[in-house]
Amino acid sequence: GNSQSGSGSGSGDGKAKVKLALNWVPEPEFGGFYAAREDGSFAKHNLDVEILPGGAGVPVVQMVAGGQADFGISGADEILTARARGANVVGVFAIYQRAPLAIMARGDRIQSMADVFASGTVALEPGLAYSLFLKKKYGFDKVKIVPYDGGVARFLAENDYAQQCFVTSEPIAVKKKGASPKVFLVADEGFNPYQGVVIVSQATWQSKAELVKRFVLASREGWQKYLDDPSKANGVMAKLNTAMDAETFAEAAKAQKDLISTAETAQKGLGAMTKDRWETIAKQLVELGVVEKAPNVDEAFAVL
Amino acid sequence: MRDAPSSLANSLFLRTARSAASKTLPPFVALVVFLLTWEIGVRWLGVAAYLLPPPSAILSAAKRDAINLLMGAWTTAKTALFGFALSGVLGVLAAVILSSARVIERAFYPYTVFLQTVPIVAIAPILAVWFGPGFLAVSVCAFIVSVFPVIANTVTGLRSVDPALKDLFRLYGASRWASLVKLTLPSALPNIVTGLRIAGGLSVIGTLVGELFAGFSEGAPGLGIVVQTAAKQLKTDLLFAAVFSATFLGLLLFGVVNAVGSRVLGRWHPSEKLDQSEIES
Amino acid sequence: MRDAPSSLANSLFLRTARSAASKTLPPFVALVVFLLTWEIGVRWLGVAAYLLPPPSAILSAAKRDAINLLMGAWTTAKTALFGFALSGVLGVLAAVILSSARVIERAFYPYTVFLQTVPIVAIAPILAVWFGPGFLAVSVCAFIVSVFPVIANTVTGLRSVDPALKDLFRLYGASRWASLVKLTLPSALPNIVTGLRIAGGLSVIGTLVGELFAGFSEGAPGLGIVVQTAAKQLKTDLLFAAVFSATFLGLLLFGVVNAVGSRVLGRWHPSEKLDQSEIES
Amino acid sequence: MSPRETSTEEPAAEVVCTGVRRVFLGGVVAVGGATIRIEPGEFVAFLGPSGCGKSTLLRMIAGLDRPTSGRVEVGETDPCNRSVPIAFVFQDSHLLPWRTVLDNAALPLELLGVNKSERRAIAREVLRDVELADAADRIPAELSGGMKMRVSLARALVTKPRLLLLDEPFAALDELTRNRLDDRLRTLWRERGTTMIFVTHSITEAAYLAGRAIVFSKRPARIVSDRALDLGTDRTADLRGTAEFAAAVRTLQKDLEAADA
Amino acid sequence: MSPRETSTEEPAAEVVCTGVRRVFLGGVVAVGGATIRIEPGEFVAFLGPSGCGKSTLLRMIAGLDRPTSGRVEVGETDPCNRSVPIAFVFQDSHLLPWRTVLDNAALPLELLGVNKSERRAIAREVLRDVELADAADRIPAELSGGMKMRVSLARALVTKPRLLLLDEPFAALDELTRNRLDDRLRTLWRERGTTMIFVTHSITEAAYLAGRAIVFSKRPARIVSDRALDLGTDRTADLRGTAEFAAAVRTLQKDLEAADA
Ligand SMILES: Nc1ncnc2c1ncn2[C@@H]1O[C@H](COP(=O)(O)OP(=O)(O)OP(=O)(O)O)[C@@H](O)[C@H]1O
Ligand SMILES: Nc1ncnc2c1ncn2[C@@H]1O[C@H](COP(=O)(O)OP(=O)(O)OP(=O)(O)O)[C@@H](O)[C@H]1O
Ligand SMILES: [Mg+2]
Ligand SMILES: [Mg+2]
Repeated sequence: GNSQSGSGSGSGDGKAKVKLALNWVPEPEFGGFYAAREDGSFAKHNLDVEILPGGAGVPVVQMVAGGQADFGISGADEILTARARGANVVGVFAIYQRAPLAIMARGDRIQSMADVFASGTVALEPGLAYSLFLKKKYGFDKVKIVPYDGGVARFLAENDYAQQCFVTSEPIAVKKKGASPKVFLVADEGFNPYQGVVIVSQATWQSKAELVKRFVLASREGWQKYLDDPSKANGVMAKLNTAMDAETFAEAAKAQKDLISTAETAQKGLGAMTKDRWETIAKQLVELGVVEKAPNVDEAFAVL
Repeated sequence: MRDAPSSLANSLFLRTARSAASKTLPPFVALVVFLLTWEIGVRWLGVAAYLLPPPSAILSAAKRDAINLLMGAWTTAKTALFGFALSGVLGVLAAVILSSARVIERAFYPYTVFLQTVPIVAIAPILAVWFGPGFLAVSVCAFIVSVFPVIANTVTGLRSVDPALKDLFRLYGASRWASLVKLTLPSALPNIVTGLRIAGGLSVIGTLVGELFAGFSEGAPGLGIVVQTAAKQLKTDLLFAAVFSATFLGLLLFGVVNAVGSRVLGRWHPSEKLDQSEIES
Repeated sequence: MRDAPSSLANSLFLRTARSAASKTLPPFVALVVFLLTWEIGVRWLGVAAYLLPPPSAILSAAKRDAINLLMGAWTTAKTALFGFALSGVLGVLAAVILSSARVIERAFYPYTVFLQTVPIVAIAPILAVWFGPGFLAVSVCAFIVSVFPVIANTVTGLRSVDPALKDLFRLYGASRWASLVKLTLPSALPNIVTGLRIAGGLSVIGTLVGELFAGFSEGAPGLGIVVQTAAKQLKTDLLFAAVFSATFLGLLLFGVVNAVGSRVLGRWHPSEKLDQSEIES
Repeated sequence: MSPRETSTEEPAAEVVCTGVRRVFLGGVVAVGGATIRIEPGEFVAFLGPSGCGKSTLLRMIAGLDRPTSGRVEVGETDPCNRSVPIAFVFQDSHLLPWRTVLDNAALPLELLGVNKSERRAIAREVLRDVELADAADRIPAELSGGMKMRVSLARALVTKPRLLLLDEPFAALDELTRNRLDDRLRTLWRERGTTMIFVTHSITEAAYLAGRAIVFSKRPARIVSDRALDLGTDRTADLRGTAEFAAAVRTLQKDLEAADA
Repeated sequence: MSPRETSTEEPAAEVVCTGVRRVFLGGVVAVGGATIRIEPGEFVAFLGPSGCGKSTLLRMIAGLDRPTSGRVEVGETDPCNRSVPIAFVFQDSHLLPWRTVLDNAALPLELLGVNKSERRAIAREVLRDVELADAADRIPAELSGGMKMRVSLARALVTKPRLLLLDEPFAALDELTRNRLDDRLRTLWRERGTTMIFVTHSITEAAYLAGRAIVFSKRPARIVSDRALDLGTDRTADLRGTAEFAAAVRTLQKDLEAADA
């Protein structure tokens, strides 16, 4: 029984009630969806979207594949991995054209990503594809690798300490404490999976393509609005996420703008994806040993 | 002469007040001393506030974010309480079944350890898919984290029944049910209470962790989410305010278990007996 | 006639064998039945392998990654064992101090709940900075997670001492130390053993969690890192293989506590008494 | 003694021990082959040195322990089946510490399913008989040693068993109370005709109460003597002054001295 | 009885109770104003109905409980200070369940810091005196009721206290063993001159052992009679047959009947 979440079922006023599962709490990285909800884009497309924010560990892919949510947010690498394991989800809209994944470090010594792995301690979440990529590229033999603990306290407390980050999040937090981190995007190193990808289950995609299409259109409008003026959606999200202040919201929204809106999206619209990029990722995942053989990327994403 | 009753009432009042004071004063004094030491220690040693903020900073963060903390605490409390109740009921039940025959105990008791060692990350997807994300799934996390101490303590209690009393019940042909209700469970009560004392704290931490893995909430994010977001934003003061809110929930459960425990155990069990000195004075 | 001694030896051997079988057979049979049910159930209900893989898949993942699992288990075992030992020693010590005076108990016992409700994420940075990441910091996590049950159970045990025996020791002018060593601690042993039984599993999960916050992920990563990696890469079969390795560690500790417990409690405590039927046969 | 009023009188039970031996783990032989036949309605006293095995034998008769070899039958069935109702006053009082005296005494009735008010009324009456009416609402921890034993006695008397086993029930009582309870017990036996086995260390008590006295040897318990005590059915305080009584006491004394040797 | 050999003999203690009352929570008056003076080296028997407050009084004399009003002094100090060594045979045996009989008996010596081999040797000897030499290695759960009480007695006898309190120590023993232990106790008292207070329900035992008998009334305990028993210092089994003994027993009997009324 996988579709009991009422995907697309009509609500009182004829709108389809759907659930969008986030993989983190309300932050600018989801700003477009809140904008779509607040400014009526979802309503315009006859959607009644319930946004479900979650903790860092929520199993979004499994929930979408299992039908507990109609839409979810994930990354291209995770989507391909999930498909390789039999969790058939499809990416339909990519917020980040360039991955906001980065390494931040402190100290004069460090001028490049290579310097990060020359000595000291680096905090990386175990199992992440990009950490495998960095390992392959730079080798981890000169540094101590510790698990990313979800915070930034140690970054400030310890010298010669680098850690993974989202360019829109941790660097801003430590800057507020007076530190000046050096931030290196993983995308610049050659690993650049789409991030903030809206996913649906294969079943939903096949049976309710129309609904999915409406969702994508609404999201695109919402994101455009958010890029134009994030303040209103930020205000809404700030109420839901009290750990972050208004200033941080604004800075984060600014910091991510270039990663979302690129020359390509100017052409094809926000959220666009290309088969080339997906194939590159698939190849890289095989090289990194995350998956045994490259999944068929044609089924993994859909351009609307 | 006419003052006698009122002076009696007075002394009774004084006594009650003194007894209440003797119960609430020590933890209060301890708390104050502890917080002062912390405040001074942190300032003196120059511990960075983003590692360990002084209590004053935590307090002002708590004031600043009072509403969110309260709402978060409410979300977490509901969930933890339900998980705790599940642990209490199912834990005692499981222990009773385990103790019903040596073979069953031998066969299954060891595997209950699994409940204690399984990381939530491993089962969160199953829970989220089976129970739907949110309240129920998180409660089940709290249950899984907190049930083993109830089982282990109840099993010890059920096993420790005075063999002579067992003989007595056997002699009078008591049914299994009667023996359980009238002998074994009452004998095991002190142990069950201890199990619940432990389960109280564990159900709170189980909820905090569960919220990160199986909790979705639009309205009021639980304390677990507050802790995680505060860590990410380096709001260590808020983080500790949330941690202490969680501890406060744990303390509430602890207090409730203690109160119910000493009511039920009453005067008969030595673990609840007052000191000689307290009787005398 | 000449056969008598050998037949005696034989029957003794049979007896020992039968008793050993009666101890190991039930859990073994339970395990086999459980795994079979799981395997069949998962296939029948069509549960997705990325949610809950069948035991056969877990087994083959375990074989595939045997070396990683073994090394991870070794890292985790060392750390958990040290944390467990800390819990055992410091927990009993804390309980003894708490029970030494009613005022101390009232003042501090409630706050030990903090140890149980504090999320590792809150204190991991402090631990990592103070102790340096790795063995010691993770052990301290395991300790923090597992110490409260030891304290709570020991306190119950220390409180439950037969008042008549306390009188006896008072009468003969026993020192506090002598009363503690010769009366209170032995009386509390069944409770302490139960506390350690719970602490065993908790120290394992505490290590798994601690490794994610204050451990190393290269070199010989512990099972916590393996679990996290597997979860991130949706290698659910490997994830469960690691979880079961952790459970196995928990079971080992549980078994050791049980064995030591029944040795120490020996024949005197009813919780360790054999069934009538077992004596007879 | 005013025990529970039931409509149908159950007949007293017969007790047959055949070559009963009990060897404890570690090789302690507590009972070394006892063969006894106790007719329905007999009142038998067991006498013997401390630690000789009397309690162990009683436990086997009650079906709380099994002989290592030999057989015990009560009312022609294995006592472990609990098909014959038995009451037992243990050597120690064994009360439920969390229950009041009243509810401790009422326990056997509760286990038989008698409703609360009825069982309490009966228990209250029996407590009056053992002179504990004013302690009904206390808990065991607030009782003296002798009071606890009397609660335990009351508990055994609330039901109408077919066999009543008493293991030194009056050892902790003063002589006057003890004599009164002796008389009550004797009256009860005459009214009900229950089979009774009574362990005591008091030779005079044994002679006063029982119709038959069995003296056991030092461990392992073997029967040294088994005598009928023909002192009549009506026994009153005066009996203690008679020559027959003194003679009976003297004989038992001799037997005990033989047992102790 | 061969208790611990010490070089310096400690003098026996005097016991003075002045208007001692003990009211338990809930208003139960257990002891209702007792004034007693016991000289050093006296052997006093306490008699009284079950539940009258004897054990409570003994506990106060041992310093294990405090009078609600009035004062208790042992050797001119408050017994709660433990400045005067006292030994106590409780009404129940109260053994440490995890220790062997030998180590239970040796406990008081252990608490005094006597080394292992010495204290075990002494305990073994005392166990022989209470006829338990062969049970030295068992644990309490494997003993009969009477055996447990004898272990408890042995435990009280391993030290040389200045005051020895015995709360019905022989109630669970057969008459022969009881008589033998009576004699031993009497011998011990004569050798050591320890002050002894002995609670018993057996009037003959009280008369046989004690130099003075105090009879208490029903609860709350009040002194009904306080008599010296002038039956000589050398008391042997023959004494039991004499007319003086019978007279003493009869007097005490009367006192008890008065107490019970
Ligand atoms: N569980 C046991 N294990 C080993 N030996 C035991 C056990 N129970 C009793 N015994 C031994 O069996 C013997 C008989 O014990 P029992 O209690 O029947 O004696 P008793 O005649 O009732 O003595 P008393 O008059 O002192 O109550 C004793 O020597 C005792 O030590
Ligand atoms: N903790 C207590 N709380 C309330 N009442 C108590 C408590 N302990 C004893 N009593 C009461 O005090 C009275 C005297 O008890 P005590 O044990 O001193 O009697 P005793 O003379 O030793 O009787 P016995 O001969 O039966 O041993 C009894 O009525 C008893 O119920
Ligand atoms: Mg006996
Ligand atoms: Mg008494």
